[in-house]
Amino acid sequence: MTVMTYREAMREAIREAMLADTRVFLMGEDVGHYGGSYAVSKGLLEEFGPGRVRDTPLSESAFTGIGIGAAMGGMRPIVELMTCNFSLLALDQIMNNAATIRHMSGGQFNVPVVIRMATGGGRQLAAQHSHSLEGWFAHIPGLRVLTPATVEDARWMLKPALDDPDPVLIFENALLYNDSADIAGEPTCDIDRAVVRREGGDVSLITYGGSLGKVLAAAEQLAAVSISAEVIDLRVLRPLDEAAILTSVAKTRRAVIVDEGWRSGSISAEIMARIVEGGFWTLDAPLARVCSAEVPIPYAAHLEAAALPSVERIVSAARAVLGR
Amino acid sequence: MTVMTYREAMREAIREAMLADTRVFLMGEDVGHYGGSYAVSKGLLEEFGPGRVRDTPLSESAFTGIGIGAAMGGMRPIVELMTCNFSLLALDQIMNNAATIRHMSGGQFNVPVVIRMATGGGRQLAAQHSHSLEGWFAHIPGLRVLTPATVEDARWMLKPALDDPDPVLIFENALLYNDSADIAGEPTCDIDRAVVRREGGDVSLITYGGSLGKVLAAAEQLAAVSISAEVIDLRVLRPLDEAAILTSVAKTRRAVIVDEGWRSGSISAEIMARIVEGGFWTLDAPLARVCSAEVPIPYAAHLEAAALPSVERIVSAARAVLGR
Amino acid sequence: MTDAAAVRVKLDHAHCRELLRQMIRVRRFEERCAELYTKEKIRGFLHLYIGQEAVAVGVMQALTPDDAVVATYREHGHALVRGISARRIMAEMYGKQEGCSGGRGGSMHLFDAANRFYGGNAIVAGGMPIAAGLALADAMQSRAGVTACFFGEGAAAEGEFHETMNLAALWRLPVLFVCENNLYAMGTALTLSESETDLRTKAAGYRVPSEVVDGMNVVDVEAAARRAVAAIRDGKGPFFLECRTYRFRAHSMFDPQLYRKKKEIEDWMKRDPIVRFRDWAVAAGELHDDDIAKIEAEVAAEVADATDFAEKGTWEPVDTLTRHVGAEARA
Amino acid sequence: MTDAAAVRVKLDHAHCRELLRQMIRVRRFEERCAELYTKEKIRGFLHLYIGQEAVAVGVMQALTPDDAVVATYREHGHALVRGISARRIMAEMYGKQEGCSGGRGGSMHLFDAANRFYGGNAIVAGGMPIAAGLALADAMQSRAGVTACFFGEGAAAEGEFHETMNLAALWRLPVLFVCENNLYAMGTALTLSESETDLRTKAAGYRVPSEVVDGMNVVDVEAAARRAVAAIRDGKGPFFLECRTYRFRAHSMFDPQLYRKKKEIEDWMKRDPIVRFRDWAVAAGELHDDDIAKIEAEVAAEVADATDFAEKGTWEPVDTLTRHVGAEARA
Ligand SMILES: Cc1ncc(C[n+]2csc(CCOP(=O)(O)OP(=O)(O)O)c2C)c(N)n1
Ligand SMILES: Cc1ncc(C[n+]2csc(CCOP(=O)(O)OP(=O)(O)O)c2C)c(N)n1
Ligand SMILES: [Mg+2]
Ligand SMILES: [Mg+2]
Repeated sequence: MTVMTYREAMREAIREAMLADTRVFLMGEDVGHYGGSYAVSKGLLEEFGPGRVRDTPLSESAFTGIGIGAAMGGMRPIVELMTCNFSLLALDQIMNNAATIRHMSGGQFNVPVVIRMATGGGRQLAAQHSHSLEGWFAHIPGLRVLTPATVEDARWMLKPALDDPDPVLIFENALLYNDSADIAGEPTCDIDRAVVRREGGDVSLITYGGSLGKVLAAAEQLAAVSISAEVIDLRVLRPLDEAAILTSVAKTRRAVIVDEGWRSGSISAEIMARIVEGGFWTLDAPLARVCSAEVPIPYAAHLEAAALPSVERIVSAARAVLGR
Repeated sequence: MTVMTYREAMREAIREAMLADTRVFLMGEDVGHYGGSYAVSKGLLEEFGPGRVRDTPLSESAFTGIGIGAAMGGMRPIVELMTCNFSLLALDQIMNNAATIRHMSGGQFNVPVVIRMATGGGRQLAAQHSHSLEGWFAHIPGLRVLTPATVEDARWMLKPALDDPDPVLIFENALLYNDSADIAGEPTCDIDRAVVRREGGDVSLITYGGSLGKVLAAAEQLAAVSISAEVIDLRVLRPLDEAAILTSVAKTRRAVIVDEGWRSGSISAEIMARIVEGGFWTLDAPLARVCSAEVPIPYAAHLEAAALPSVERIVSAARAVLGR
Repeated sequence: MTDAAAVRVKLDHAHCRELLRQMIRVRRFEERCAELYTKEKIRGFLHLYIGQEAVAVGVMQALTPDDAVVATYREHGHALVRGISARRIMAEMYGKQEGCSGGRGGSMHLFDAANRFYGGNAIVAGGMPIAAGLALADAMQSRAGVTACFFGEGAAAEGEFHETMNLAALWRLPVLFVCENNLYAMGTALTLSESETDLRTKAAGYRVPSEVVDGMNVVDVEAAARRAVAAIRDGKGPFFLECRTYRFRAHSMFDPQLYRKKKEIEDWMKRDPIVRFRDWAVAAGELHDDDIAKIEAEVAAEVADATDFAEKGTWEPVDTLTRHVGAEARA
Repeated sequence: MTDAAAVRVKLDHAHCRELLRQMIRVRRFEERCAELYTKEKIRGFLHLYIGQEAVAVGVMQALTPDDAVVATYREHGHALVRGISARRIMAEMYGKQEGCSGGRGGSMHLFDAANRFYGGNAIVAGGMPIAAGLALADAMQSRAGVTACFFGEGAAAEGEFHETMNLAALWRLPVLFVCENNLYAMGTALTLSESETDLRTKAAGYRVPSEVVDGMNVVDVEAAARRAVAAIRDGKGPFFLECRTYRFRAHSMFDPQLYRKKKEIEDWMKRDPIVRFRDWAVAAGELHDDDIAKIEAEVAAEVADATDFAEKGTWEPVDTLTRHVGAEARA
């Protein structure tokens, strides 16, 4: 049995990668002396030294671009953007360079960079510090977007991400860092595939990342009223595992999609679109989604809670879809 | 009869606003001495002087933020971001300030700024200069997103945008600037509503901006094979005019959505989601969409053409939806 | 308190009392905030200003009500001294409707239209262009205002800092850039974030005049701010004022402070701006022990009242969630 | 050609011939590009380098094949001189498969792995962090390379310029920052975009050593670049080289040039780097008229051959559209 927290799992994954491959290094604001703003990298500076655990100035665009350049130069950088709220400052580098260079160069150069960042709301950090942008980033061709929702995925997702010859973004929901679990399972993670976290026959609940826990709790409550929900954890928001989605919906004929992004233009919309395109005739009811309300996330606890997806809203959306 | 180009229509709209209200000013890269990178602002520096037509350094984040601050300070700035490709550098200001300040301040401050930018591909400008990000920006609560598709809208949309007490983004598809038309109609434009550009009963073709012309051409071809297509020009991508969409689909029972954004996470996905949520039972067939291929836009003419929506692809999507 | 320019600061009894009172207000208010945080009355991020009070208090002396202020997430001090009541600030941190941002902003987003206090910005350097924009609006509307923009030395590494300095200088905007150099950006020491740690060199790269001042000395700060604001009002364009200071507490409530030595903190605490100024004023005969006791009592009452006010405040009904996203009704 | 440091540039016949030949290659190649643009063989944006040839030619002399180059959308000259064949560049502008970016990049995105030519970046200042990253990769892998990063003076206003300069200096990265100051960013004169037009002051703000050189004088540029690269190879960290130059043509093919006077252009054309160097070399006896005729003939043949090659190139099949978005098969 190997019990660890999500935070420790990420740390172990980074350590392991750095021990295995001298091309891997970590770079970002406060990853070193501070110990990581979420304490993920605590101890790594001491273990690997300042050459491989690099504290950066507050310069999101430049250090993300330096990660891209270093990747082109043969390194395997892990860039930590602290939170997705600050990733906006690095978007030009991510969209115009990381995502395009392979194509623009006719396949001559690739950008094997991994960019990690915390995401999500729920901690009363208000409008500038509560974004959930993973679904939004998934719009960009040339990127892979990962959302580890479990301690196991936190532990095993980094290696295949670093092995990917193309840029990979990893969004870690900050509320998960204290989760702990036994990660004694397979030491691998398929970063092409979604995974069924709970089997069921009446409705597919499709989600990822920080919402998985809420969805599993909702599935439990639904079971209490004899509704058998299947829970799909997408794990990869780009490229979407459409086959897994359609397979589940073909079975349950109904789906609710749950994500913490703002509703309009959410990844939930994209999943609905895929289901309509590929599984329309298998549907017995309209699809539904539970997303964040279309507001900048407010500070006050009760307002914030009302803005974010909740177990209650998921349960009632599922019941509405089933008409019971 | 008043015939003018889309470019002239935008220029006239800016002139009119500056003449009517001394709080209005124009600011951006090359809006002054160069005459505007698309010649929209040609002559305005001479007419209004450098105090009100401000050439900025290459500093997208700062001058966008200055526009936001100036708006909070009582001005009515028109910020020109040249093209949406460079707007990524200003995204922090747009999402974290323009879109949130009213909310974060509990309604005390508002940000009446208008941010204009060119958008779209089709001119062989390759991967860093061909983005279509209007649908992507429409994800952000607190913003209004406009996409004038006709010369008339180019002429009349700016005034209500400037009257809006909240931030408005205007995306001008660069291929439209040379279009010309008689704008003798009503000198008003409703920036809450979509508009039916062609009535029809068999299928709704829903689009906006640079794709409208292609969709109208497709509707013409469809008419030739006795398919009556209704063409909806969304005009406003945020907030979406859901009622107009659902009304049309309720009538035609079929829809194809066309937009130039990359398919995954496109505004087309959102429109599909809205139709599924609000009009599922009215549908006789799966919805379809025609978007850009999921590639950084390539330079070579034939590859670029293959990447973007085309009349041909729209026609065949519509025919597929109708099964004929 | 020997700065030659201090002649322009009238250090009479009333003014000394006011400077000390304001610094003590900020200190005691924040000490209460820290307590309330551990009691979970205040949540989210809480960044204490303790140790840096002389900066906000000194600079605000140079401003008039027509001026504007932009600050960061570490802005309780600026908000209090600028004139937002302790009640409304405390209620904001509770997330109550009576808060200065209606409970939507919290500690990092204090706003107040009446005081021209434009936030509370939690993106490092994100408020700087806004400050320049406010200054531009003042200038274009021929208003005399100066916009004071507070930020930490960490912001100097951000591109936005440079873009804004350049534009403000180019357009001669009336902005007072106040850099509170407390030597750390979270856990990153200035030496790890700037290849040139003399920040005035950056101002020089834009022809922005600058001055460095002891940020632990409220009188020096006031004097420097008055000089700077006078130059700005004279039409000389923006000014860069670097205040050398130190935060006595952790970066936020989550920071184990692995990155700095206890000794360093202790050494800086010996320069506590409140203690220093109090002792000086007492020695100079401008203040007496009972003045100080009275200030402490007044402030204690104010903080208690603010806490009480916040406790009794109302929660906004949940059905107002989507208010203040856009205008209620468009013109 | 009197720069004292020019002693380090061996101005023998062979070298003079090479400098002149390279400048003429760039000039004639681009003149053909302009023609082909009007014939619609080349599309998209086309930014000519004509007038600035001495910069690319001078700087490249200081680089070895192990070094790396990052440039902007105005990079035909850099690509040619660095060693990408005229054939592959021309084919790229035609959008053909044989192009150095397979026809996907076009004029603004020339790339070549063999020559460590990392583009062709069309976002102003967007290539700067990439250059620093390449330099970091070299440093971390104990490779001796220097990365030369070319950009226009307009980039100096972008935040990324500053963030990158600071990081490169902080980490002592082997980057040669080559600022091609041609006085205009599109139609915006330097005086309208920088409050301090002496760009070295910005480098000073990061302790980056710098030098200004006459960018119309290929020998001066070469000498300065050699000094700078030597310092960088010595482990002294990045260097900022400002080359004062001028573009003789419009910004791109769409620019009516309303923003500058004919007279100004004419004055600068009197300093044409090719004419000046040619005349000097002839006067100095290093080159003879027939050398020049021979160079012109060689270059004309090369350009004709490149055009022919591009004309005969293949269009990539449309069904390969989605190639090169991600790796064909992941490891
Ligand atoms: C753009 C951005 N990046 C990162 C952060 C996270 N963060 C918050 S405060 C801070 C340190 C800022 O230091 P400084 O500017 O010196 O101000 P101080 O906290 O010392 O007052 C960091 C890194 C942020 N808020 N914004
Ligand atoms: C971030 C960004 N903003 C705007 C543009 C549009 N643009 C292309 S080139 C240019 C001028 C750049 O001037 P400079 O850096 O001096 O280079 P030069 O063209 O003179 O070689 C501008 C504004 C761009 N490509 N990227
Ligand atoms: Mg600091
Ligand atoms: Mg230039």
